[in-house]
Amino acid sequence: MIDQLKMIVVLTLISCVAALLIAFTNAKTKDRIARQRVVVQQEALLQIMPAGVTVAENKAPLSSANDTLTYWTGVAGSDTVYAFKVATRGYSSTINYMICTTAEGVITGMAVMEQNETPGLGARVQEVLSKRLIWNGLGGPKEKTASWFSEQFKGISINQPIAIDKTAGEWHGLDEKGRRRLKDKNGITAITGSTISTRAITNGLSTRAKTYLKAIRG
Amino acid sequence: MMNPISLIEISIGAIFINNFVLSRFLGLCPFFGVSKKVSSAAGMGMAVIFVMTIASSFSWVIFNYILHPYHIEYLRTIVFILVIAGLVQLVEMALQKYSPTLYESLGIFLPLITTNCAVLGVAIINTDLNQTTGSPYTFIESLLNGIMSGVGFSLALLLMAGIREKTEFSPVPKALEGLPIAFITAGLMALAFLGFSGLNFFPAVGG
Amino acid sequence: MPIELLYPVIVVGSVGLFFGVGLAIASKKLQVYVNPRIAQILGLLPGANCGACGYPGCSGFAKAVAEGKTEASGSVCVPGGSKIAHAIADILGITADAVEPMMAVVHCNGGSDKALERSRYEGITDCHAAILIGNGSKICQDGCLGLGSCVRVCPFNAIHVTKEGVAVVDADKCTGCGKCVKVCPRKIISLIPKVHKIFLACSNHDRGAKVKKYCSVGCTACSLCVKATPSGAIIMENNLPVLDYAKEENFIPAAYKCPSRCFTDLVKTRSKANIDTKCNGCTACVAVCPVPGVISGEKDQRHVIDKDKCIGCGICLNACPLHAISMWGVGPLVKTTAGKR
Amino acid sequence: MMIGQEIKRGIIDENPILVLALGLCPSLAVSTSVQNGFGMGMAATFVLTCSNVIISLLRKVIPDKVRIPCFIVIIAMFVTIVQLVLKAYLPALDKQLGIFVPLIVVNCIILGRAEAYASRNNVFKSLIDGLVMGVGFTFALCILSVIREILGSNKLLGFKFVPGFQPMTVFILAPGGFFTIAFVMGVVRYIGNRKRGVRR
Repeated sequence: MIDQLKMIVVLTLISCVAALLIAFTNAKTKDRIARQRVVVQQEALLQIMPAGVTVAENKAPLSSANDTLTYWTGVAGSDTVYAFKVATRGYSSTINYMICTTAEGVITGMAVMEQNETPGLGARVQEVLSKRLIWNGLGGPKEKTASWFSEQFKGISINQPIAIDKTAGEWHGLDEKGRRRLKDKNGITAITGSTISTRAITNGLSTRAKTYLKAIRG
Repeated sequence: MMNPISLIEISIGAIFINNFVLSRFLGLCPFFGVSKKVSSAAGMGMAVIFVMTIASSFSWVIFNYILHPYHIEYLRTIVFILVIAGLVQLVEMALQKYSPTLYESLGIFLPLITTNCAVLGVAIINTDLNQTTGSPYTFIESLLNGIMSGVGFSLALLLMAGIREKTEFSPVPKALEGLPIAFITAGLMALAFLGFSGLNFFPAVGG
Repeated sequence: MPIELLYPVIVVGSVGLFFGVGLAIASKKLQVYVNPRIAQILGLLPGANCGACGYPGCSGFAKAVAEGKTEASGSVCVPGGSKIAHAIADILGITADAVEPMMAVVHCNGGSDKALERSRYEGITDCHAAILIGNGSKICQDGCLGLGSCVRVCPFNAIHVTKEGVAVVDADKCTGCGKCVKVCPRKIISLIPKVHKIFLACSNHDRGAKVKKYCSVGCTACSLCVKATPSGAIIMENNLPVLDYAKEENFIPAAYKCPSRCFTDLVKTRSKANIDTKCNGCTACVAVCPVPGVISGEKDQRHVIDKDKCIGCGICLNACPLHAISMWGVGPLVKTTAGKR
Repeated sequence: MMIGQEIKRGIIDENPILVLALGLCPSLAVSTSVQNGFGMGMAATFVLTCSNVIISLLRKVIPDKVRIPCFIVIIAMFVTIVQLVLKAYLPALDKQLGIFVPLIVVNCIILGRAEAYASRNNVFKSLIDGLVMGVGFTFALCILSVIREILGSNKLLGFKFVPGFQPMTVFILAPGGFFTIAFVMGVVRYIGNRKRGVRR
């Protein structure tokens, strides 16, 4: 009987001590983790909002899905911009991205937050082109350029249909004239080999983003 | 409220699209160990399905009724693995006592499963957000996911065992005999399963 | 703050308690007789349950070893390695590698280019059928007919018939199962330990010049090989040398001395002997070396071995009083008792 | 020196991934980039060493029947601590490693070494063994990640590697992992065979 008891006592004791230690570490790191999440949020907002805006967070009721949409307003002088999250189903995963548009629905900034599409294909929605090679890259300061795929959304309006141009090659390869012709068509370039992901994002814009914007502006 | 679309999507997904072994890399250690003979592979497959089912149901209940309300989700790793280890050991003892024949074919795999990444993997995945519908898994969905992941695991295991029995006698270069050739076979199978990755039934589900 | 810590402790503690009690009751009520040796063996195994042995986890492997279904060698239980092999062997009272790996060899080398045919056989390509019609088409009554009965029966396709019509065994693939030994109508295939790489490739029972007339590589029973192996590992029986593989002998000198090249040596490049600086020129090695002209040098001067001529038999190693000779280069270990002082 | 010999044992003779074939799940999934591989290797080494030490300390106390649950609780405790620390201080790495941080618990190496070694040897030996196995694991993981990162995404440590070389993304995906580890294991075995061949 003794060793049965010993078994129970030892297992329970070890579990309790382990739980205590974990809880202790959790208490220590809890606020940092929360802060991390906020930092990531702020960083994204900074990236997509035009410079020099005061950011305020508020909620708007969503009639269709009877839940509320949290969005951020950026006020600079007279015009205000609205930023919110959009989720859409890509090739093999859900792509979460944030966009910031003016009242009329013209996008001022876009950033893909989270996705795990096929690496090398769909995942290139987040690709940041670093031109430098490894030997001169190690020393240099951290290159801070945004991903070319999100850059091309600037100036696109979500109220008109968005054209996807597969023939013109990728946006980072185009010259000034090519990019202006695309803007007039309210079009963007697709990532070679992953049109499903590209179309998923544009669908998200023209369907969900539009309803969100309408809900925000009441 | 039962959303049949997502049920089908989950089951097909678990077996083909993100098969536990071939695309998620979970449960490889026993996968390569046991797949030398088809008989032991079948036994292992059954045991994995059985354990994954009870593991995913238990873990869902514990997560949603104990961990979630008290906001101690970070404990899920330790609680799940404790539950799985305890359950498996209990089941093994019970099987050994009450049905030696079943134990003969199935039970000896059970201690092997406690260190199986797939079982804890399915328990943890069930507590994350559901890929297709974006909302947390309901009990039925997580149970189904457990069963189907087990089926996916066993499917890959049986395929592997069949092939490996053939490669025993094929002229394999000396350095590649044994495990390396098994890995290459698994690589080829993973390549084939890659074909399923784009498969989804109702693209509008997310949209 | 303490409430924060209390919840987890209560939750995990209670789960631990629940399973502690469960296991305690289970170990009491669900007691099952287990062969104690299995538990003993299990104690020795690494317990990683990695399944590399092909058995489902260590308990599966321990059960198989206890029931003698498998040997506990280092190659089977990879993480355990040879350390556990001997420990388990002591428990079971068997020597860890009692069974020495065997390999089949064909005792004939007389292909169409070496052995003369007395008729052209155009029947069913099967040795048994050819035997029925006048005991085969070769003049030699004991040679290999090369029609592949053994090839068809071998489960590991380790045996093939060459262009010249002689069956040859692939040492790597042969597991020594003995199927070909049973099926060969002429009974000229036998099992030898895999470690030994030399065997007699002839089964002809005739004597002298008669054999030379119909087979250029036939054994003429001249028994030079018997003289070349002083340890008596080769004895003549019915005009054929019989090699005793149990003795510690590598048969390299015999293979070298045989005039009609009847011995086949599976090792392509043998390691060669080499005399180092300790040699004081006592010429003990020159006396025992079976190949004339390999070791050269003046008296009381350091001798040198001609690497091309040396056949790597290792006799000089034993003969050298100063142990100044060692084997160099690729090739399996050569064991021999010959030349011991 | 004993330590040097131990480290050689850990990296070459008994390398957990390449020779003992333990801990395959994380090594294949995470070795898509060197940072991930190294991060996972360090995390696993930390957990392996600490759990080896604690388990060898408690080995006399824990009764045999509840051996596995106790070991697992200790390992899970360390893993959760690593997970929280990673989330707090290295969020990027934690997101990359994703589900594989909690899966260190069932990583076959740790429970394997705990059962095979730590529960039978004294604290100092277990500590050394934990470190050595961890180093071997990280070493093998880095090899795999270097190969896969260069071939798969033409990058090394995140920087572009060879201009103009079109990366084969299959190496980032699942099949690439299997092929790479098969290739590396084949090379290791080949060297082993040749060395054994010559020495014998």
